[in-house]
Amino acid sequence: MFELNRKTIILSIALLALVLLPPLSIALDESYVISSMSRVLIFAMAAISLDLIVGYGAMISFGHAAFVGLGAYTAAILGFHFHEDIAMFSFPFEFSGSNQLLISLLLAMLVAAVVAAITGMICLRTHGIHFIMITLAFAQMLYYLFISLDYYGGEDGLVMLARNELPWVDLADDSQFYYLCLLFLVAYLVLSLRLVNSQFGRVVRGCKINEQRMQALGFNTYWYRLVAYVIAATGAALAGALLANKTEFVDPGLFSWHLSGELLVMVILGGMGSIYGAVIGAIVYLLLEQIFAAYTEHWMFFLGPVLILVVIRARHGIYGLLQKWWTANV
Amino acid sequence: MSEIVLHTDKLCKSYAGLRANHNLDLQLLRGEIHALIGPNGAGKSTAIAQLSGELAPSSGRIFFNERDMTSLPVHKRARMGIARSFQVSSVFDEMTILQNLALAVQAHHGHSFRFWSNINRHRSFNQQAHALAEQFGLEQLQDVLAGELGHGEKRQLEVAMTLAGDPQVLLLDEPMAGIGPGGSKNLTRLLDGLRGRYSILLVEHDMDAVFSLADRISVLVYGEIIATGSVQEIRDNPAVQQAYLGESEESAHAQA
Amino acid sequence: AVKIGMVTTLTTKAGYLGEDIRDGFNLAIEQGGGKLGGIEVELMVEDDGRKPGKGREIAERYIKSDKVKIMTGIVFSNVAMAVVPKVVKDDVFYISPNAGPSALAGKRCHQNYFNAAWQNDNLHEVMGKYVSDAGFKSAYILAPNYPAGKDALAGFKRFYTGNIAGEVYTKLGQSDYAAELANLRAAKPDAVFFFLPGGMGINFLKQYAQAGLNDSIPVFGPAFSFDARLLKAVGDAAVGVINGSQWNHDLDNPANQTFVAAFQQKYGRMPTLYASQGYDTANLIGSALQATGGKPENMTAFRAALQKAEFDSVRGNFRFGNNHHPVQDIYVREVVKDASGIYNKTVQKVFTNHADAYAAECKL
Amino acid sequence: MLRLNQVHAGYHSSEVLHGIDVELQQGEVVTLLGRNGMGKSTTINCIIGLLPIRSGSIEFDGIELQRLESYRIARLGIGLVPEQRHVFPNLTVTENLLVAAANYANSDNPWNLQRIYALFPRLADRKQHAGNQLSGGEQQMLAIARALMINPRLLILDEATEGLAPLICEEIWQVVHQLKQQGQSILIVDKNLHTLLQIADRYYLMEKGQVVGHGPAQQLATDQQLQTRYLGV
Amino acid sequence: MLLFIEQVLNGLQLGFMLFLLSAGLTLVFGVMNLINLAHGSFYMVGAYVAATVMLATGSFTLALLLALLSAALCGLLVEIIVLRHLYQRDHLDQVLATFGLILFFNETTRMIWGRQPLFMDVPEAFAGSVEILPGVPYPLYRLLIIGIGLLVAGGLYLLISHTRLGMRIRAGASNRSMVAALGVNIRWLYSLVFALGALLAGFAGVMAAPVFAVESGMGESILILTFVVIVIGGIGSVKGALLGALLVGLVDTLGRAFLPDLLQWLFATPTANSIAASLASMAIYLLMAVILAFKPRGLFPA
Ligand SMILES: Nc1ncnc2c1ncn2[C@@H]1O[C@H](COP(=O)(O)OP(=O)(O)OP(=O)(O)O)[C@@H](O)[C@H]1O
Ligand SMILES: Nc1ncnc2c1ncn2[C@@H]1O[C@H](COP(=O)(O)OP(=O)(O)OP(=O)(O)O)[C@@H](O)[C@H]1O
Ligand SMILES: [Mg+2]
Ligand SMILES: [Mg+2]
Repeated sequence: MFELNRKTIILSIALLALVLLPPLSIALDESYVISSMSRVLIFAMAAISLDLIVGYGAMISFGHAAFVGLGAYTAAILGFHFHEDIAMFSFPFEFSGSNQLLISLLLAMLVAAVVAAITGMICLRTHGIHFIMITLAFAQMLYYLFISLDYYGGEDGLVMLARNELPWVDLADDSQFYYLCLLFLVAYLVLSLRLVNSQFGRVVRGCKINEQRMQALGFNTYWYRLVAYVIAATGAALAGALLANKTEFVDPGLFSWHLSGELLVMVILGGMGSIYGAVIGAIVYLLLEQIFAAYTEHWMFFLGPVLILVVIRARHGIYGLLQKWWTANV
Repeated sequence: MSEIVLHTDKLCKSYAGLRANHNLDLQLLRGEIHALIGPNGAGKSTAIAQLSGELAPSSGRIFFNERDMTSLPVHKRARMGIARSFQVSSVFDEMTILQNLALAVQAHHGHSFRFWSNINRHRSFNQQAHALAEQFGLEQLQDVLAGELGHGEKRQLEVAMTLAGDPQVLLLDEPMAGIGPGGSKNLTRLLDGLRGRYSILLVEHDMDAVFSLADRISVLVYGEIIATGSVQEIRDNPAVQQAYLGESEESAHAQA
Repeated sequence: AVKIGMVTTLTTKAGYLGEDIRDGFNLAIEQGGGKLGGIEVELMVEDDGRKPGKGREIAERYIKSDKVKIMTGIVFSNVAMAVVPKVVKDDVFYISPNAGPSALAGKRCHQNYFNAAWQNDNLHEVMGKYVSDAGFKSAYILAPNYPAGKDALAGFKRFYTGNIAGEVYTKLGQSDYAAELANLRAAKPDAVFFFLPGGMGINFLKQYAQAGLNDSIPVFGPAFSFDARLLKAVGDAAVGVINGSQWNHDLDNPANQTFVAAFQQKYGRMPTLYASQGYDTANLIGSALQATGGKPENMTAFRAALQKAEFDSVRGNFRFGNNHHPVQDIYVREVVKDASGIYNKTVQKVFTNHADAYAAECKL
Repeated sequence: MLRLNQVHAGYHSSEVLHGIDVELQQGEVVTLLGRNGMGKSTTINCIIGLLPIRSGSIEFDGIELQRLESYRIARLGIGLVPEQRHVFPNLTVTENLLVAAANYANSDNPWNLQRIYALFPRLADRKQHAGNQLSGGEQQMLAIARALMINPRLLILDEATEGLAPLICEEIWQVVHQLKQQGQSILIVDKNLHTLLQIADRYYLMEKGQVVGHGPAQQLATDQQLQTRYLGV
Repeated sequence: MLLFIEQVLNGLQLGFMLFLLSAGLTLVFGVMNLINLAHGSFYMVGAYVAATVMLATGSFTLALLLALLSAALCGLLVEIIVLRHLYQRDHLDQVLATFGLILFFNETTRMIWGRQPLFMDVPEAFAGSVEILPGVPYPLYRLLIIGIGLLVAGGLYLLISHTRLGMRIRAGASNRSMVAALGVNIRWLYSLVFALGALLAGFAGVMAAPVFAVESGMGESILILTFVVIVIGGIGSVKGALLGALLVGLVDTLGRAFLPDLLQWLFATPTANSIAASLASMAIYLLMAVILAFKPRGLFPA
């Protein structure tokens, strides 16, 4: 019980710090921190969604950014049609976009789910490194597709004229937007924790450890893995749609393997298969990058070795270290 | 006359020129313990893999309760009541024994697309899992990770997991392998207790166990069944002795 | 000191572009003894890694935390598209030392946005004009398959009157051009025009030469693949290529002579056009600072001062059009090689007081 | 030849061996006995250097093993047939045999492919098959053959007859017997108590990571009480 | 028709280039089962060192030698300092560590050589072209690459499949401790093999330097392509890597060469050009997806 307490205390402190961040940074006249932390929170969500399949399902996706991109583009395209008042389609009914956040988010998740279901059906036939590569392949295809989509800006990207709208909330206000992201992150975190500890979660974990045995026990592993894959994709799309609102801009770089790689790095750095780890990984990675970059333009020269050191020293990422620490000191 | 639960019709499997199973006609009766023995590489595991659905036969068909299930996938067969154990322990190393067993129980309780409630607190799964652990004398270890078990303990867990779904047919691939002499005796007793409740196809090289358990024995050599019969018939069959049993144990020791 | 925020690309393969912009800018500051237009300035530089999102992040920090009123530095159009509209909306001046996407020159021009380099199409237009004037009847044109590439070929075609023997869009980041070269050879054009920035251009030119094509079909391109630093990497393969630029180190005006000499002395290398643009941008800002006594907060005055562009541009003739984009002379240069190495020699002035094609769409 | 002195070892945070003393003389066949999970395989892993020991010492011909890497230990002439076989799945049978072949015992009549294939004709049939295409028993034969191919001075067999058909088991026992007669030192763990006690010179009984008894094998063979108490038979 | 033959040839040639790049990766990733994202960095090191030495001395032989040496040395150091600790770990830990290495190497080259690309010329002896088809001169240097690609393929095949060293590498990939327990100094062996892999990458870098731009980060885009090659071909097989490389080379080249013309039958020219270009960019990924959908373990799984 004491262990649990220690953990709870740390988590509460972390949450409190996140809640207090906007007033503090305004007081310290560093208000840009709010906005850049919103980005961190959004990436943390994306990282959690990746951890759901990488850490629990052994589906190492090297194309997860594609779903972030799809979510972001969905929001941006909806906004684009709304502001330019051009119909997206006119059959069976006319629809010319939307700037309602909830609609954007829902549609973003839907789009990602559909794409994930279709590509997933193919990807999940493969395992291990082949899965890594085939997810990469689909993401690259989307990348090149969006690069040549002149109508939506191609490689130049697409500007969102304004953030989406949500009743009672002013998303244009950075603090309010930040709290919205925080809310989403916490909700998503709780949801994910429930998910991995649910019946479904255990099945997915079983598939990771020994798929053959799972089948012999009577599980249709293919479907469970596919559903997990789709769920993860919707999480990424959610993050993507928020990200589009955050930056008010989307570009095909969101689909690139660099971003997929970075998401993976966040998950591994934080500690795979722990959900919290993904959040920690995202925060640490993005902050390290920012901090080093602020001191030297050769920031990669320092960030690289730090990452290496963490891998060698910490077996289960930063969360693993923390866990060791809060169980060791009992 | 007891009915046939599982039978195969001219089942064949070949790997690039190698005939692992050839025209296998195997019948498993309800409630019997049917031992499948034969030299190494005779095709016993191959037969089990085909029955459980992991391997697609090159030709031939498989019937379960008179229903052709040759093309059903593994998980469907498992849910119909065909459970198997693996020759090489194949458990969930990163889960505790209890979780291993609970997962096996879960497999047979409808679908698992339940995303919300905490599985570790699932009473009925845990109870059934615990009962299984007890049955196999693993209750003391139930919170140990399966990966940290000794070899023999893993073998016990392996067999325990097959019982979880209350199957009709057990396909056991060398359950005794790696279990010490004392343990083998226990497991033999345990399997004996299952007689009548399940139909068991037992692949085993431990002849003490086979002879004391089997109702019937089939002998597989080079992919073909050369004899099927009662324990005594098989023991006395010269072809079986020559291909598999060898000289009696006593003479072997004398030679040594 | 007046703070100036520079968001630029220092990492990735294109890192040298940002480096030169920054170095050119710094040179101007240094020449003023830490001052631009007599006003003390503080230049903050950060790397955007060529990522729009990151560029935006940095810009936001400059604005909110450092209270910057003047920003500059962006190399790439896609980063500019993400950053500029937001920045100018927040009442901050953005003066582009490089990227000049068409949207920002036309429909979405803004009173706080100035471009001190060119509109993206300019250097392609000049080649279109030159290639037709020189009497090449058919041209084979290539660019990567992305908006800037399409704009480039559109820009070329806007002024090219001959026949297009082939129009090819290549993969972004492509390294092998054997297939394109074979098709090109088969099409038998009189001239080849290409826009392949960065490493793509190096690969193309090297392979073009290795395929033995540069003896038979002359190559033309915008300055981007022929700056002093790239020429070193391309080597002999570039010799003889005609390319369009608004600046060259041998332009004959005093400001340019000082700049080229000082740059070489300070950094030990030949300046590129990016460096010249960074330098001009700095001096442009200096002129406005001087006019307003170092008060960019005084936006109307500062804007008016910028618009006047009262500084000695290394390009010589320089003024802004209604859309805050340069109206300037554009030249063609030839890559030559002699004892001192490989460099560009100005051949002729093709456009005088050339404005961009989008100015009319701008409501300023 | 081999001496384990107060060896403590374990995995992660748990200690599995609590001070093991085992001795084996040149030319002896010694067996470790005990129920499942008592630490027999763990002891073997310590000897071959796959598991670092926490205290105590292991000597082989006067050389301390505990600080050596496994490959050095193997090169001193210890050949291992590991529990669960561990044949190389991606190598063919022949390659599995050749991959580490050597003659550490400087034998005049070293094991070679020919002799191995004569011993296990089943393997000869499968020469070109990859390790993971073999049946369980075939893999077991391969694991034994592979250990013989390094011509060890001390051969360690951990459950070497697991999964083998009676006929083959018999052959293996004959081989062990032959080896014994040629003066090969052998450390052996097996569940075939009966046969084991006939071949072995001495036994060690293990219980919960400790040695609870040892002596001449013949003695245990007749001591039904001890067998029941520690082995459950 | 002549053009078609020429394009097929171009495709094969690109394939050989890709194979040369993939060769080291086949060894390290396919056979040793180590995911090394920094493989491209050794390629970059090879190219940079070669270009520098060539510029300074003008001798291609010296450039080649020093480049190979430094690539191998880098590989050895990386193995000893970083990767040695990670063989037993999850593949993903290797991904993170080698990602860190990429950052480090890219920035280090930038710090040493500056940001602008370097120049390297085709060595004198291979500068010209030969007419392989009537009216189609073909650069001699590209023929050289084909030749070397074949040599490396052959050598690697022999090494992996027909030497004891090869067996040990493969054995080590599946079960390291068992190989050690049989008396093989697997640690040292792997250091050497890794260095060999790095050397091959460096070799590819040297060969590529006169054809491609030598710039910081040049290894990354290539790296993805080589992974594609190996995965399509089937991991762990030299034959697979070679065929995968040729297939990718052909599909990529033919796609770029003929898609625009084909699509003109269907669409107006500008649309066709644009669609063709995006399809051609995606071609190899489409190829990979299709192959893996039907053969989930690649064409020639080892
Ligand atoms: N994937 C495969 N490819 C080629 N041959 C195979 C493959 N799997 C099994 N075999 C061969 O098929 C034959 C039958 O194998 P199987 O595993 O069924 O034997 P078994 O009777 O279970 O033997 P054991 O008692 O030793 O476990 C063996 O000779 C084996 O080498
Ligand atoms: N990898 C491991 N990690 C953690 N604990 C382990 C590991 N392997 C074995 N153990 C523990 O060490 C104890 C001794 O195991 P060991 O394998 O040495 O037993 P054994 O006597 O060889 O039994 P068996 O007859 O089953 O092979 C077991 O109780 C097991 O729980
Ligand atoms: Mg078997
Ligand atoms: Mg054991």
